[in-house]
Amino acid sequence: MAFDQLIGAGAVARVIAAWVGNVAGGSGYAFRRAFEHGIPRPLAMEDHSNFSVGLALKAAAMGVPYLPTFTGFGGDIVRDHPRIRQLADPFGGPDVLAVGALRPDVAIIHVQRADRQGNAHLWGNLGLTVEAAYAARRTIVTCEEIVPEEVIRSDPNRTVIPGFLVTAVVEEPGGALPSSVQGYWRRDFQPFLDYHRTSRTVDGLTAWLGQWVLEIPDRRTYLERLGPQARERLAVRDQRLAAAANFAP
Amino acid sequence: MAFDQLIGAGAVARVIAAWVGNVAGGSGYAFRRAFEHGIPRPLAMEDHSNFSVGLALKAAAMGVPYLPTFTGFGGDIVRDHPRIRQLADPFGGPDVLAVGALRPDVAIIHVQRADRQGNAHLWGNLGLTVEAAYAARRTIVTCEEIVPEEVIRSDPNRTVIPGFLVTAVVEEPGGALPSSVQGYWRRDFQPFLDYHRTSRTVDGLTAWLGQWVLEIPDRRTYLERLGPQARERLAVRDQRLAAAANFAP
Amino acid sequence: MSIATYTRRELMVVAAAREIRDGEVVFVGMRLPLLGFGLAKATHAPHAIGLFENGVIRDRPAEQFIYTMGDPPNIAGAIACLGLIDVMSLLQQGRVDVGFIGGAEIDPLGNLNTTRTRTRDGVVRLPGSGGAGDIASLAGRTVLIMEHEPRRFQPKVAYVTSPGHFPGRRRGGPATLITTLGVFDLQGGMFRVKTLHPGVSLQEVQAATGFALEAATNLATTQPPGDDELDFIRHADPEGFWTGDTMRS
Amino acid sequence: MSIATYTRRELMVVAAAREIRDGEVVFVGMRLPLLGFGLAKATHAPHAIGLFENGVIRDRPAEQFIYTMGDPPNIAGAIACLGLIDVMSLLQQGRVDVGFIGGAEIDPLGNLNTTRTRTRDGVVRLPGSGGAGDIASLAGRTVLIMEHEPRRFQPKVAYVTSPGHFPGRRRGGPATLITTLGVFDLQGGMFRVKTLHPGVSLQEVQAATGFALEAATNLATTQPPGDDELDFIRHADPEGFWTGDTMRS
Repeated sequence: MAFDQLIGAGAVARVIAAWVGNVAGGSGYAFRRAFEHGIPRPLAMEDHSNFSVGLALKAAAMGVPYLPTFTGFGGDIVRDHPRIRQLADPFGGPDVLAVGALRPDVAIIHVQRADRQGNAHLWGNLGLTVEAAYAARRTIVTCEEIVPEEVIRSDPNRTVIPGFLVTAVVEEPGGALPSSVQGYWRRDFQPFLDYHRTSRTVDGLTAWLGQWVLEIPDRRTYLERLGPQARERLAVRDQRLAAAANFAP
Repeated sequence: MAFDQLIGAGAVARVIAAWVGNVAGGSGYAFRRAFEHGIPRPLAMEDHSNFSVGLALKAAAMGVPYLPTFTGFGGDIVRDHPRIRQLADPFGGPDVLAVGALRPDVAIIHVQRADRQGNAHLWGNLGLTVEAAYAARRTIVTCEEIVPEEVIRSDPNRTVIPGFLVTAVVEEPGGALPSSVQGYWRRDFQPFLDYHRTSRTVDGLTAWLGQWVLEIPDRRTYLERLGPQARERLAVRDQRLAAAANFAP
Repeated sequence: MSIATYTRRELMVVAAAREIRDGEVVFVGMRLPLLGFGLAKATHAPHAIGLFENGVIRDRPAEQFIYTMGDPPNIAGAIACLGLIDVMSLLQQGRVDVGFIGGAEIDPLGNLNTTRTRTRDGVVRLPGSGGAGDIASLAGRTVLIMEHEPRRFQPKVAYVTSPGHFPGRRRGGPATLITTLGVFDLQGGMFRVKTLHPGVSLQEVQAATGFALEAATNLATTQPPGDDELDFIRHADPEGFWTGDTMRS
Repeated sequence: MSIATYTRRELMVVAAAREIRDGEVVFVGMRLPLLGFGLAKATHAPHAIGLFENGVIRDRPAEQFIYTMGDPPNIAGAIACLGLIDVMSLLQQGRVDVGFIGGAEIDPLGNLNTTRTRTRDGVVRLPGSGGAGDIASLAGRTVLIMEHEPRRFQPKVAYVTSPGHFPGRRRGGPATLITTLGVFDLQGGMFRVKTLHPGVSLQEVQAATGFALEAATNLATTQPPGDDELDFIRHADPEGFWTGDTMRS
């Protein structure tokens, strides 16, 4: 949905992605308008599968020009793809596809907690978060809580990115809403449905961007606008704590 | 040290490794005798750096014939190496080295806890443990504790290998001794020094293998032979618990 | 039991569940396959393991309804929560027996299009591959799920997002297609009606298919859901979000 | 302060510490570089970050003495505990400023051998690269640490385990060599005496070096350890395990 909103706002010239849509319903209408009709501006598209875009980020994270894979043979994604080449296997096996490195200018990742140096603990859904954080030229960590450094150091296996790779740390509770954050926030599904319905037309999208982006000076206002009971409805109150892990030496 | 002991026992025909020695002192004497003089049997050696052997395992874990790297250029390890080839970068950058996949027949990994299905939690030192577990045809998990499945499921990000990749699970507390296990056992350094001294000669090694391997029917006997205070001296009693992580949905 | 007592999508869930054998490793999608996986686990395949492309591995369905595979209830209680590259690597290694994918268009070779197509009004952009192209490329076999409409069944799809059968395929390929009208056998490049859903005629299916169909002379009827199966589905999707009679996408 | 008040290895630790600039990312080895890293952190480089090839990232020294980088005290209180591939990937990305490596033999180009050599008695097998070859290949610059003995300083090493300067090198290479006799500048392929340890003459160094040395006319003396520096070292290595006068390997 975030892709679609940025596209609809005219902020995007080129998309490199495996999927652009809305988890509520499939189609991203702003994406379609841009791709099909150049509204509000023409859009260049580099299509991927989840694995190939993941490997492109992973290649950058590993510091190599490409990673080999078997995904994509027989399909149109890899045909004439600017970032994918068919290569012979130097060990005599079948050909592989080389997916070229993708180095984002900026990655923004939201985590549960980080210290002031940017050492960040993340748990729950990972997807390609870690690869993106390592691949990017600059990585910005937003977090539910800035915690004392001893909290991070109590569980170094939970650290997904060391602070020396992090450009900035932002404490922004609820910063991933309406998406979920394990142990902190439930997904707020209604905004996904609302956006999907509203963004069907340019006028609807413009109104939506006004109401939910341009008129929102900060996250607190966003939470207020979600409704008086938003925090109560969405904040996780239960506790299901990870089993103890002892790091004593 | 384990490499050296297996070699000294005549159990090894070929070593694929980046380093064979003893953390106490450097040289592995049995390794030297086998390599230099074919005692007790000739030894084929495939030399690696830590990264290249790691990439070989990672390639197998990822299901690809090789992974590209820049490590090794200008050195002798990669010269005429059976598993490493120099390749052109299909995207026009400098050449890379392709490290071919290495698929162990068996990997044995020791973890803190696993459930009966082999879903395993590991924390502390990782090294190449996870890559080996994914790369191998068969993976055996030994653990300090078999725990109820709810313990593993309380922290799915701590699971380093899912049980469906695991051939067998063995509950064997202290199974990594004399090496350490975070939160459970300290390193017992004396056996490393003793082995290093004793293994200097074939006779010394033979005596050592008798005393510490052939006459040891089980782990309990091993712990007893370490000395009456071994458990007290080596078992971790302190608690430095990982900060709480809430997985409540 | 009459056809009025269950929806076509409920029947499709049941048909999907039947494609999973006990003990199999299943690449699960959202929507109908997710329900099918849960149903299979609850009935004939209690030992099946489910992988999600975001990195989640589960051996039991989520305790609450989920909109996306990253939603907190899909992580809580999982066996493992790894990254996208990790589970895609397992897929690429050949560790996944069966994967489910959907499409907007299909052709006789089982090629699926979810990227872009062309109508009288011009180009229509669809969301893209997501993980579908990877599952189609790398799973041991795939089960396809489609709305059965004439415009979706094309002699040749406009874009091959998820490759079907093609010369030189190394592994897998479409095994079964489940539609709103019937179940089809796609093994080895065939496209043959296997069963028709209750109340559906072969003529009706042929009319909804943009290419000639093969069919056995004595066509069986798709076995309708039993009461236990319906109970399970309605418990898992209490509001009919995915299985109601109105399609959401 | 007279030379009798500190050991040569203590002096080498101090020289190693001085090679670390504040804020740098350092690939730390065991033994003397580990102590040097701790000393640098405690004095002029409080913001240095230390990476260990097993995956550990620390911004402060371990609280207890460690024999190996995987020992529990090196994990407790770490910023992050990742895998070997993760930290090697950071190294390959170019995120590491300086790395420390040792060797059994060195030549004028800074090539190090820790794999195998030849004496009058035949082949001598050494432990191998470990991570040294990777650090030599990929770090922004390397600092080498050696015993200064004639048999170790060869016109050409028998085997290049850790590549020094060579035509076509893309990054890094040996910057400084610290020996038991002095400090040497190896930048850009030179091999020039920089400072002599107190009480050591140029003649003595040349006699211990199997090839011709370059030296400035007015050679400075290596700055001896200060009291604070010695205090730090003796606190970190109380039994002189690494810094005592008897070499352990």
